[in-house]
Amino acid sequence: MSSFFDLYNYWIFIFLMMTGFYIVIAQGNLVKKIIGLNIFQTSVFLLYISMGKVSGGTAPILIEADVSYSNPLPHVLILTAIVVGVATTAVAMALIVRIQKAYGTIEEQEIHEQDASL
Amino acid sequence: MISNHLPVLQVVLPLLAAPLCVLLKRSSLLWAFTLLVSILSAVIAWSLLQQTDAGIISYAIGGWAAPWGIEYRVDKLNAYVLLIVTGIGSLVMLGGRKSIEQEIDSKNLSLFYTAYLLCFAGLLGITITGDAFNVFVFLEISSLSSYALISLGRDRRALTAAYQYLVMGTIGATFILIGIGMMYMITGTLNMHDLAQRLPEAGSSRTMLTAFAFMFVGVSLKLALFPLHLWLPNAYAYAPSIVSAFLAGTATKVAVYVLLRFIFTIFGIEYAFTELPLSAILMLLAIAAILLATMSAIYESNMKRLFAYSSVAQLGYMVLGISFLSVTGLTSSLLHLFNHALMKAALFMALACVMYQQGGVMMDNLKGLGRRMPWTFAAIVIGGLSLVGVPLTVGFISKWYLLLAAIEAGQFVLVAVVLAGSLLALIYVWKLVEQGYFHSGNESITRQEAPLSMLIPTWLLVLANIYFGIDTSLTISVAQTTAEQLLGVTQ
Amino acid sequence: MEQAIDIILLGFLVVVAIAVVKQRDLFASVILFGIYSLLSAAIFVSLDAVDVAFTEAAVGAGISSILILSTLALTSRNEKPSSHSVFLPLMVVLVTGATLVFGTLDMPAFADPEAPVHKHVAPRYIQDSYQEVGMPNIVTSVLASYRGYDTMGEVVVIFTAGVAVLLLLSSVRHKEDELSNLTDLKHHPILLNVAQILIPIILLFALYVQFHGDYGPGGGFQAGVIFAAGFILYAMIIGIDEIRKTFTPKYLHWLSVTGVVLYIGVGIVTLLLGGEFLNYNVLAEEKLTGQHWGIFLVELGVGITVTATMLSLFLSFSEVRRTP
Amino acid sequence: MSAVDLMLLSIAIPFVGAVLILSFGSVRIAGGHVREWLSVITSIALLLTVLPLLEKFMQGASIDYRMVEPIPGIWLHLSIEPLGMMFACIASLLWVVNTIYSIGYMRSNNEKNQTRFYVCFAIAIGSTLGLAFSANLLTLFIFYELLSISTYPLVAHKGNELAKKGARTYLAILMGSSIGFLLLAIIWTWSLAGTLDFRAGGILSEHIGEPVIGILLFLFIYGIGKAALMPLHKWLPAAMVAPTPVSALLHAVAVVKAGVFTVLKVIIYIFGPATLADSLAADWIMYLAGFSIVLASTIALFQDNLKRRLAYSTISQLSYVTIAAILVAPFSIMAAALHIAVHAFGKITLFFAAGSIYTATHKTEISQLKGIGRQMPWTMGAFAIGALSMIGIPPAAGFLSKWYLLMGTFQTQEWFVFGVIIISTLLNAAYFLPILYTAFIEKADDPIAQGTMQEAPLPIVIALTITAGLTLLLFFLPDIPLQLINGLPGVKS
Repeated sequence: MSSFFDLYNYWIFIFLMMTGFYIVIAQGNLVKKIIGLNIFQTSVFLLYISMGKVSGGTAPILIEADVSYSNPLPHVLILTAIVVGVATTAVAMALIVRIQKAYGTIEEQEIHEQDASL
Repeated sequence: MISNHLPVLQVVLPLLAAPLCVLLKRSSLLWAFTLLVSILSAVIAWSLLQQTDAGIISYAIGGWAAPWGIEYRVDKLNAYVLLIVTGIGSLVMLGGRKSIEQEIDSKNLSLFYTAYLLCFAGLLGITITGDAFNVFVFLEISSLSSYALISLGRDRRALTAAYQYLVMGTIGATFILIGIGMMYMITGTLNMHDLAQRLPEAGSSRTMLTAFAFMFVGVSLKLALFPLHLWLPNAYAYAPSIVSAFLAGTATKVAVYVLLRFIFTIFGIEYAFTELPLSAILMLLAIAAILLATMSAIYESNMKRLFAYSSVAQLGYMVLGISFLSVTGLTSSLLHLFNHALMKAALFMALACVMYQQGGVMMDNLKGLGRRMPWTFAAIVIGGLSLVGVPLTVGFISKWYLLLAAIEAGQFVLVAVVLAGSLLALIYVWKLVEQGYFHSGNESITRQEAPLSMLIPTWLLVLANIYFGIDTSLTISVAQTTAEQLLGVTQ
Repeated sequence: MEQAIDIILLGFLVVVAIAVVKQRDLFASVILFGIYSLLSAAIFVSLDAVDVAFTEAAVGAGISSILILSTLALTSRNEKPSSHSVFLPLMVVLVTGATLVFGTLDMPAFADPEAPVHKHVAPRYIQDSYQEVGMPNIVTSVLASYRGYDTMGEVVVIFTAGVAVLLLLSSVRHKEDELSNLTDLKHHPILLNVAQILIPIILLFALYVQFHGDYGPGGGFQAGVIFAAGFILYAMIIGIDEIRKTFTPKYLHWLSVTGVVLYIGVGIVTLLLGGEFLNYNVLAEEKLTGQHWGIFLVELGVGITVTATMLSLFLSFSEVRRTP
Repeated sequence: MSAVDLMLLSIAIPFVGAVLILSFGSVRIAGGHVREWLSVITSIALLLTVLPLLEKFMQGASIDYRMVEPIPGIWLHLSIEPLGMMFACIASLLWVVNTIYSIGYMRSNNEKNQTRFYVCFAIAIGSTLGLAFSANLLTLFIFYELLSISTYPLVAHKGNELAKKGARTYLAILMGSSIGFLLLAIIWTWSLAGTLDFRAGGILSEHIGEPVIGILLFLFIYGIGKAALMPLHKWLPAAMVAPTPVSALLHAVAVVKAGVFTVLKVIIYIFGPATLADSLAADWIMYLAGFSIVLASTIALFQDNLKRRLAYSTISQLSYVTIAAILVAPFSIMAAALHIAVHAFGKITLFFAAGSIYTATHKTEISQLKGIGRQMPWTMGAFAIGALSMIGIPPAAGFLSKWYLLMGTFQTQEWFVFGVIIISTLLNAAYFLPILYTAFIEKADDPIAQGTMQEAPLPIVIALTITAGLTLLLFFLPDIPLQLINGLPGVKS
C-alpha cells in the first residue's frame, strides 16, 4: 500500500469531486446543480491530469535537452472532456432559461409542486 | 475498396450528413435526406454483419495501429447492435415525417433533423468503437443531442424531463470517465482489446474494483437500470413522438451493449463473476426492475409513460439473462435486445399515430380507439401482446429463452419472477384493450385513421414483431454465436 | 517549494468548493466557480499540463461563467433554501467518495515514473511522435493525429451543443427588429478605452494560438475560444449590435458547419486518396508534410467551429426575451 | 388433393373466412348481412374439407407437415393422430350447427358488433383445428393461446361492465394459468427431454424421476386452465355473460374441449401411460378431479340460473375426462376420448335450448320455466335428450363414455373413481330431472302463455334439433369415434 504522502493529492481531488457531486444531488436550484456538476467534472479532470504527472518531468513539448516528459495522453483526453463539459453546460443553461419561461422558477421543488398540482 | 472502409463510414456518414442538413430547408427534402442516410447506414450495418462471419474486423483510424490510435473493432455483437439501431432508425424515420411536421416548429426543422442524425451517429459511434475513451466522446454526442430532442416535446414537462436526464446522464458519463481513467491508470491503455489483455495481467486490485464499480454505475445510469431509471419515464413520455420511438428502440439497447462489452470483453467473466458477486447483484436489480417497474406501468394513465416503465422492466429481463452467465441466458438477453427494440419501436410509432390524430396519449384518448383508428389500435394490441410474450410474437421467443435459462440454472424463484412479470404485463395491456375495444358508448364514433405514411412503417414494425417471432433463423443464430463468443465457449 | 505551492493551491480549491456549497447567492457561486476553474488551471500548469491549463482557464473561467451569468440575468439571482433531506445525498456522496478512496489505495504513488500509465502507449508518443508526426508539441500530435478521431468527436460535440441551444432558445428569442434597444456598457470610458486596446491584441493572440499550436501550447480549440472571447468582449462593452450585424445567426451557423465539414472532409479526402480515415500520410508525397497539412486543416476546422459556436451561444442567450 | 393439403386447408379455411368477414361482413344483402352467409359458407366448406380428410386418415394415410422452426429444434409442426382427428370432426361439425344457431340468436336479440362476433368465432375455430392437428407442445401452445385471445372478445361481447368483468376473469385465469404454469411446464419438458413431440409412449419417461413427475404433472394439469379443474374453474361461470352461441362454443365446440383434449394429449403422448401408472402424483390428480366432479355437481344443484347450472355441470363433466385420462387404463383412455365427443353433443344441445328459451321468452332462471315444455316442445325435447346424455341414461350417448369409464375403474381397481361416478350420476340426475319436471309437469304461473306454442326462430330450432339428433345417433352408431379411439396408443393393450 502506498503511503499517505503519495496519495494525498488524489484524496483532495476526491473530496472536491464529492463536494461537486453533493451540490448536484442535494441542492434544488437548477443553476446551482450545474455549477456543482462543473465542479465535479473539473475535479475529475484534476485526478486525470495528476496521473499523467512524472516527477521531475516537464510539459510534453519536445525540446532538445534530455529530459523526461509528463504523459501527454491524459492531457489530450481532458482537453476533450473540458469541451464536453462546456457543451453540457451550454445545453443545460438553455434548458434552464426555457424552464424559467415555462414555470417562472428554477427551483426544483417549485417545479415539482406545479407539475403535481396539474 | 469501399468495403474496407465500411466500419468508419458507418459513423462518418450520418455524422457528415448532420451538419449538411442545414443546407436543406424544405421539410420533405430534409426527411428524404435523413431517411436516405438512415437506410444507407442500415445497409452498411447489414454488410458489416455479413463480414463478421469471416472474423473480427479491425479498422485503424488515422492509420495508427491500436493501441496508439483509435481502433474500430467490429465483431458479431456490435454488428448486431448496429443493425438494430440502423434498422429501427430507418423504419422510424420512414414513418416520421408527418408527426415531425406536426410536432416540431417549422423553423426548427433543419436543426431537428441535424440533432436527430447526430444522436443516430453518436449511438453508432458508441457501438462500433474499440476504444474506451472514444465511447465517452460519442456517448456525449448522442446524449447532448437527445437532451435537445427530448426538450422539443410540446408539454412543458419535456423541459424538466430533459434537464433531469441531462443531470443524470452527465453524472453517468462522469462516472464512466472516472472508470475509464482508473482502467487507464492500471494498464496504460485505452484500447478495449488491449485492456482486456492487460487488466488480468495487472492482477485484481482495489483500483480495478473501483474502476469496475464506477463503470458499472455509470453505464447503469444510461441503461436506466433500476433504481437508476428515474429519468427515463418522463424523458420518453414528453419527448416528441418520433423521438420517443427512436430512443425507446435504440438508446437503451446501446447502453446494454456497453454493459456487455465492458463486463465480458474488458473485465472478463473471470473477474466480474468469479471475483465479484456480479451475478447476484444483477439478479437482484433485475428482479426489482421487472416487478416494480411493471407495477408502476399498471397504474400509469399516460400511455407513453406506461410503455416507458415497461421498458425499464424489459431492461430487467435483459439484465436477468446476463446474470445467469450461461449461453442460453446470454442468448435470451441478446435476443431480447433485438426483439424489445422491435416491440417498443412499434408501440411508440403507434402512439405517434395516436398523438397525431388525437393530440394526446392519455387513457382517455384511447376510448373507442379500436373503432376510430382500427389499424393503429391493432398495432398497439399486437405490440402489447408481444410485450406479454404471447406466441407467434418476438416476445415469446425472448421469454422462452429466458425461462429456459432460468430452468437450466435451477433458479425457480427467477422463473416465478419472469412469469409474474409477464402476467402483470398482461394486466396493463388488457387495460388498453378494454379501453380501445370495449368502451361502451362508442357506436357513434367516426373513423379517423392515421395517414398511411405513418401506418405503413408502424405496421412494418408490427409485422417484424410477428415475422421474427416465427422465423428466428437470423436472430437466434446471431444471438447464440455472439453469446458463445462472449462466454468463450467454442463449439 | 513546488509542493508548498501545490498545497496552497489545493487548500484554496477546498475552501472555494465548500464556499460554493454554502453560498446562496448564485452570482457569487458563479464567480467562485470561475475562481475554482482558474485555480485548477494553475494546478494543471504545475502538473505539466499547459494545454489543459490554457483550455480550462479559457473555458471554465471564461465561457462557462459567461453562459451561467447570462442565464442568471434571465432567471433569478438567489437560490431558495432547499427543504431537501440532506441525509440521502450525503450517504450517496459518502459511499461514492469512500469507494474512490478505497480505489486509490492500490494506486501507484503520485508522479511515480514507474507507474503503468507511463510504461505503455504513452512512451511511443514521447519517443516517436516527432519522427512520425513532426510536431514538437506532443499533445498536438496525439490530439490531432494519433487520436484525431476523438478530436473530431469533440468538434461534433461542440457543434451539437450549438444546435441544441439554438433549438431550445429559438422560441424565446427576440424578433430581429426588437434587438437594437439592448443595453451595453459603451458609456464607461475606462472600460471602453481598455477594450479598444485589448480586443485587437486578443484577436491577434488567438491567431497566434491557432497556428502555433504545433510548437507550443494551444491549438484550434483554445484559439477558437479566445477569438470568441474577443468578440464577446466587444459585444459587451462596445456594442452588441455591430457583432450581431457582422455575425448574423445564419452566418455563424454556416461557419460552424464549415468547421465540422472541413474536419470530416479531411478524413474523406484521406479515404479517397487510399488511406484510412484521417490518415494524413497520404495527403502529400512526404508523410510528414501530409501530417502537417492534415493537422493544419483539422485544427483550422476546430478553430472555426469553436469560434462560431461560442459566439452563437453567447448571442443566443443575449437575445432571449426578458419578459416571460 | 393430398391429405396434407386437406389438413392445411382445414386450418386455413376459418382464418380466410375471418378475413373475408372482416372485410365485407358489414355489407347488407338480401336476407341479411354478408357476414352470415360467409360464416355459413365457411363452416360448410370446413366440414367438407374435414370429412374427406377423415376418410383418408381412416384409410391409414400418414399426415405430417412441418412449417417453420421458430426455435432451433422445435418446429411448428402439424400431424394428425386419432384424437386430434376426432376433435377436428367434432369442432367442424358443430360449427356448422352453431353458425345456423348464431344467425337466429344474434338477429333475434339485436346484438351489436356482429361482424366482430363472426370474425372472432371463425378465428377460434381455426385455432381449434390447429390445436387438434398440433404435432408438438409448442405448436399446440400457440393455438391454445390464440384460442384464448380470440374468444376473449366473444365473452366481452356486450361491452358493459358486467361483460368486461366476466371477460377479465376469463382471460386472467386462462392466460394466467397458461403463461404461469403451462408455458413453464413446456419449457421444462423441453429442457429435460430435448423434444416436445407428441410420441406414443411419452417423451419424458426416461428423463424424470418421482418428485419432478409430480411437479410437472401439476404444472400441466393446472396450466391447462381450459380443462377447468377446480379451483381453476371460475372462468366458466364468469363467461356466462356471453351470448349463448359463445357459451356453446366455450362448452361444446372448442374451448373446454381444447382443454381436456390437451390434458389427454399430455398424458398419453408426453408423460406416457407407463410413467403415470405408478406415480403418486397421478393419484393426487385423481383425487382432485374426483373432488372437482362431486363438488361442481353439488354447486350445480343450487344454481337457479339455467346457464350457470349448465356451467357447473360442464366443470364436473370435464373432470370426468381428466379423471379417466389419469387412470391410464385402456378402457379409461377410451372413455376419456369418447367423453369429449359425447359431452360436446349433449352440452351444445343444452345450451342451444337455454338460448332458445332466452330468445323466445327472455327467461334465464329455472324457477321461471314452469310449463315451458308445452310452450316450447322442440326446445325442451332437445333439452331432455341432452340432460339424459349428461346423466348417462340410454339411448343418449352419455351412457357410452360412462360405461367405458366404469370398465376402466374395474380394470384399475380404483374404487374411489367408481364411487365418484356413482355419486355424480345421482347428482346429475338430481339437478337435471327437476328442470324437466318444472318444464313439463308444473303449470305455468301465467295462464295466458299456457298451452300456446311459442318456439324460438327457425334457425335456432333447426340447430338444436340437429344436435339432439346427433346425441342420439352417437349412441346407436358410435363406430367412427370408437374406430378412431382404438387407434390411440395405450388403448389396444
